[in-house]
Amino acid sequence: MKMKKFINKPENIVAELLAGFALSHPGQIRLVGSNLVARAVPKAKGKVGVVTLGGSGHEPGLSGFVGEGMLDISVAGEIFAAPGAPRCLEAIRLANNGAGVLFIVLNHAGDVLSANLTMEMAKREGLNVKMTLTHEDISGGTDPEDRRGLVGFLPVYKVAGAAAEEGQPLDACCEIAERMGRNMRTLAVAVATATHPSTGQPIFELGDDEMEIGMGQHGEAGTGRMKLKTADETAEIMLDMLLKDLDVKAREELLVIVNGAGATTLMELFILFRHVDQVLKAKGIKLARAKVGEFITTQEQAGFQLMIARLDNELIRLWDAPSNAPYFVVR
Amino acid sequence: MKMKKFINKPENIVAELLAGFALSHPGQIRLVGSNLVARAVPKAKGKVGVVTLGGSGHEPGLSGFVGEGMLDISVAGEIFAAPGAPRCLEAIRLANNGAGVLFIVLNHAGDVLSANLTMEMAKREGLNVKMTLTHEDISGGTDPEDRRGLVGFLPVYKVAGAAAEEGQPLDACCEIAERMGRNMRTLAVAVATATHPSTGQPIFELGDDEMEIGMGQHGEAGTGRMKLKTADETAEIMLDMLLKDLDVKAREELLVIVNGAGATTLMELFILFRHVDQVLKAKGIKLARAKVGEFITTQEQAGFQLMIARLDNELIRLWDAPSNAPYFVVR
Amino acid sequence: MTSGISKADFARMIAGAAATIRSQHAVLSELDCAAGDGDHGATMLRTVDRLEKAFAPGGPEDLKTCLKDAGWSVLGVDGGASSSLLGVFFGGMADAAANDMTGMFEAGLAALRKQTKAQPGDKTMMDALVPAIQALRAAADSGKSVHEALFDAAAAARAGAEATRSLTARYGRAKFLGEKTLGHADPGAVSISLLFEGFYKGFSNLKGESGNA
Amino acid sequence: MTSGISKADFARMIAGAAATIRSQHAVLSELDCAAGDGDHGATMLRTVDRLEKAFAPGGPEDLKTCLKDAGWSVLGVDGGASSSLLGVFFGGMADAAANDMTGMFEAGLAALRKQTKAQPGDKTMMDALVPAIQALRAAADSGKSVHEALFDAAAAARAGAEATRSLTARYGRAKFLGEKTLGHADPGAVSISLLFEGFYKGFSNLKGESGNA
Ligand SMILES: Nc1ncnc2c1ncn2[C@@H]1O[C@H](COP(=O)(O)OP(=O)(O)O)[C@@H](O)[C@H]1O
Ligand SMILES: Nc1ncnc2c1ncn2[C@@H]1O[C@H](COP(=O)(O)OP(=O)(O)O)[C@@H](O)[C@H]1O
Ligand SMILES: [Mg+2]
Ligand SMILES: [Mg+2]
Ligand SMILES: [Mg+2]
Ligand SMILES: [Mg+2]
Repeated sequence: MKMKKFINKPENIVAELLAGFALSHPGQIRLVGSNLVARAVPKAKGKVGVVTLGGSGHEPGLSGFVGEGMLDISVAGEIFAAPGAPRCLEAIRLANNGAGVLFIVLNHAGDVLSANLTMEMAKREGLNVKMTLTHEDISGGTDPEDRRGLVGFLPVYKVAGAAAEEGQPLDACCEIAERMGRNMRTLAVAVATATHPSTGQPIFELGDDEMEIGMGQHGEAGTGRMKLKTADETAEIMLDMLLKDLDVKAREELLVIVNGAGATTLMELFILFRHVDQVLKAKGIKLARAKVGEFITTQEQAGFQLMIARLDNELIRLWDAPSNAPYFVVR
Repeated sequence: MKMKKFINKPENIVAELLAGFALSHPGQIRLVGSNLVARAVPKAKGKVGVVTLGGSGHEPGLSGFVGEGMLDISVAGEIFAAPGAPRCLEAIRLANNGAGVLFIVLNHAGDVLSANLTMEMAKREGLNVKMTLTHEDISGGTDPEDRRGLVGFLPVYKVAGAAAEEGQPLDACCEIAERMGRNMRTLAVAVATATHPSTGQPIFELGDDEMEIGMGQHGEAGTGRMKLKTADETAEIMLDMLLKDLDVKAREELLVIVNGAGATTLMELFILFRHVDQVLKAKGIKLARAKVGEFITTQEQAGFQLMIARLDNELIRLWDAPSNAPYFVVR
Repeated sequence: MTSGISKADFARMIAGAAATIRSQHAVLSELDCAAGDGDHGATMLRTVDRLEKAFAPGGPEDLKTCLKDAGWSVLGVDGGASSSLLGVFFGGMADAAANDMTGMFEAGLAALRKQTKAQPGDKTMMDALVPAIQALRAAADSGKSVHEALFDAAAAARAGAEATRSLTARYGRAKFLGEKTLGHADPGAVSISLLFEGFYKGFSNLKGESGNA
Repeated sequence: MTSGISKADFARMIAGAAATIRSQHAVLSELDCAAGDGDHGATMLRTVDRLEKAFAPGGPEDLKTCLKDAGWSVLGVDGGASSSLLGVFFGGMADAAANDMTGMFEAGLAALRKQTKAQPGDKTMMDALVPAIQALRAAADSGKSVHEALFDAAAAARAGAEATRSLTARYGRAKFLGEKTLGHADPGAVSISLLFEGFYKGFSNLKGESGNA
């Protein structure tokens, strides 16, 4: 299939998309320094700054979640590629309001390399920064190092961002982010590939009647290639794996996120969510909160990510706190 | 290409998606009567009710915009098919809080037939209902009857819904909806077809290097089939047609909406918006407000709708008013 | 002779119509793929289900009441243009005297015309429906039996539907496809011809069994 | 003899490396499609652009300063894993004495090792880089000229990159493709072999011109 995307020169994609994003949300975000996505109105002095980094091509992730109540600055790299340490360091300097900075990193090889370098440089400058890694993709195996960071970044941004907004100190914000991270699990499934917007090439191959459970954010292979299943069968297979891995007990309270990969419709996500809810009810597990939509995409890939997270009262309060991020407004 | 969608029995798609939608937004919406999407907390007595109807398969349109500040009830039909008059009448009865009901109808053959029948029945019952038709798709020609209702429903829901929330009477709400409607224009472009979720068939055919300007919400043909163009070229062609049709003068204030059809990425929509902004600046036209995202989709169709609307101060105030609809939260 | 029919007669006609639609629904969807959104077959299946229910034993004895209910029930199919139009049509049939089948069909058409400006030639269900009902009137005026009248109507409907191949759509969703609709029959018109074919077969089969035409 | 090199020498090596990368970037992207996300060629193009800029005339005279700047600039390529790693590598070269080329490359490798646990055999750029630098050390110890040393290094790097075909990835994005990476050379390792081929060509060409090896 020939790629059909509305772009101009491939090498300008990221600069142009960031410009358009900023122009379409003047009240909420703006570009500062070296194309860093920052809040239109910087956070009050004395509050912890929250910074993240990640490749582009996953819109609205990650920069769509910069805003009051969530991130202070997002450092966007090239398509599917982590930004380098220099711009991350610049972001951390800018986000520091005197209370230190929480640096939230999704576990992907390139991002972690940049983040580690950034941390070394920041420490050398005497900046007060703490880094927290999200790795909740259970398809990677049991070693946390092998678990990628998928849509779980969203609750981590949300609760850590809300804690920072409340004025909680860096240690507390970091503890909250890590607690959220420890208590969440994600599994992705793909049924159709995306094309890489710069190269025009499909990023993976799948048979006409196949789906793959465990597919990563950039088409990195998963473990479970199988025949296409119905919505209910798919939801059930994935939910069971997630509940088992997180060891969820009856009466515990869960946040559930169903994240569309790009071409999979909200119609399908609702149908899937409906069955997730049925299965949880059957097991006596409480659905405390839910979110269904596109939070991190992989171009026009078809598939979705299912995330579950165990919530305690503080995490629920922080999840419910107001937010003014362009793609995550909470009143 | 074989259809790959996460569904169960095709005949259950609509019931299941509505169930999932309601379950995932318990605080905001609920299903009442014959699967009508209504607010979780009904509007206060004495305020005008706002109701709409439309086929399913376009999520989050139309039911995603039920909520405080926007719609009271949305009547969802089968996939791409208008709901019949009986459920529309039921919705109008339920939405009537003693101040009458504004019935917002998108100009599509099936929807208008149902709406006209509904109005006759409502009148016979002595219900106080006013119907307003949105038809802003300039590809249909100059006769308003031939202009379909595309994403322009969004500002109409928003300003009429806000007026109703303010407690403005039915006549005023209707006048505001019609003023918004008169001052907006939309043009759609498609580059790749969607498959019909019930039949699994592609809804139209397009060459590998073709795009079609004027494509309707369900693949109804447009007028301008041409070779695929860059983002900037496409935005410029469409914007020029829209500005001409609405006869926009320098220094006037516009609302611009870029609506993704399904498979077209937010990345592309931002790139397109960026050039729309550049062209407007060059012409000395003011960008008053903007919205970029997926508000009404056609399954995994690739393409987008570009909408412009002339705003006056009252319309800007109402556009900015708070909303708690699941897919249109405004603080 | 003016031809009155009973609820039982009409129930048989509906059963016949349901049978023809069920045997052809795939064709209807294919036609709607070419000139619409592909759902017409599914919509017609739900439509005939509801028509049958409205005439199922145990329902009201009175034909007019059954037709009113049937019309309302078909409106509730939520299947877009065709189910609204057919709901209006069957519901409208109740506006005429029950002892005059032709009058009832004419009343249905009159009700339909209040909802659409489409005329024969516009490539809609009207291209089959109008000639079918004209055939009923002609048959009645020339004193033909219901059996013969329904035979003529089915033939006229089929001819009308066939003729839509050479037309371009001016109403409904298909309007926007313009020239592209040339060469394909209009799905709604084909549905009407299937309904009338079913009316004829349904009515006559049993009459046949009972020996007299 | 230990072989010192001047900024001018290194600038020629960089120019040579830029030339080989530019002629092969499509291959690099293809390899990255098979075992990653297809962007490695583009990333390497931006990387060599920045390396050349850092050594362009008018810049600092001191080789160490140029290397520090080059490393920082390559980190800023924002091209994912490889640009971070190569930025660390070139920046790290500045940690050794400028009059010892081998020592400088060893210092770059040492800096790189602080950022990745990958060893030869893990199917990464290390499979080309480690043998290349071992070859430099061996050449230096056996008193070979810079020209000869770079020739040996380029040969060792190519052999190391070639050998990655039969390995399965254990680091980076490709890790998740596991067995699927068998049969394809690792894009990063191939980049390293292209860089060293370019270092050799760039250094030697001019030496050649100036007549002595
Ligand atoms: N305005 C109209 N007048 C008469 N018939 C119409 C009109 N609009 C549509 N139709 C009929 O409806 C048919 C399409 O029905 P269907 O596909 O079920 O509804 P939809 O077009 O809403 O999907 C057309 O083939 C045509 O015969
Ligand atoms: N942890 C690592 N250690 C050493 N080399 C690595 C590591 N991760 C990735 N690489 C190298 O980087 C190459 C991929 O580079 P590139 O495609 O530019 O970055 P990305 O994988 O982020 O898209 C791999 O072929 C491999 O040689
Ligand atoms: Mg990359
Ligand atoms: Mg339809
Ligand atoms: Mg149809
Ligand atoms: Mg890569």
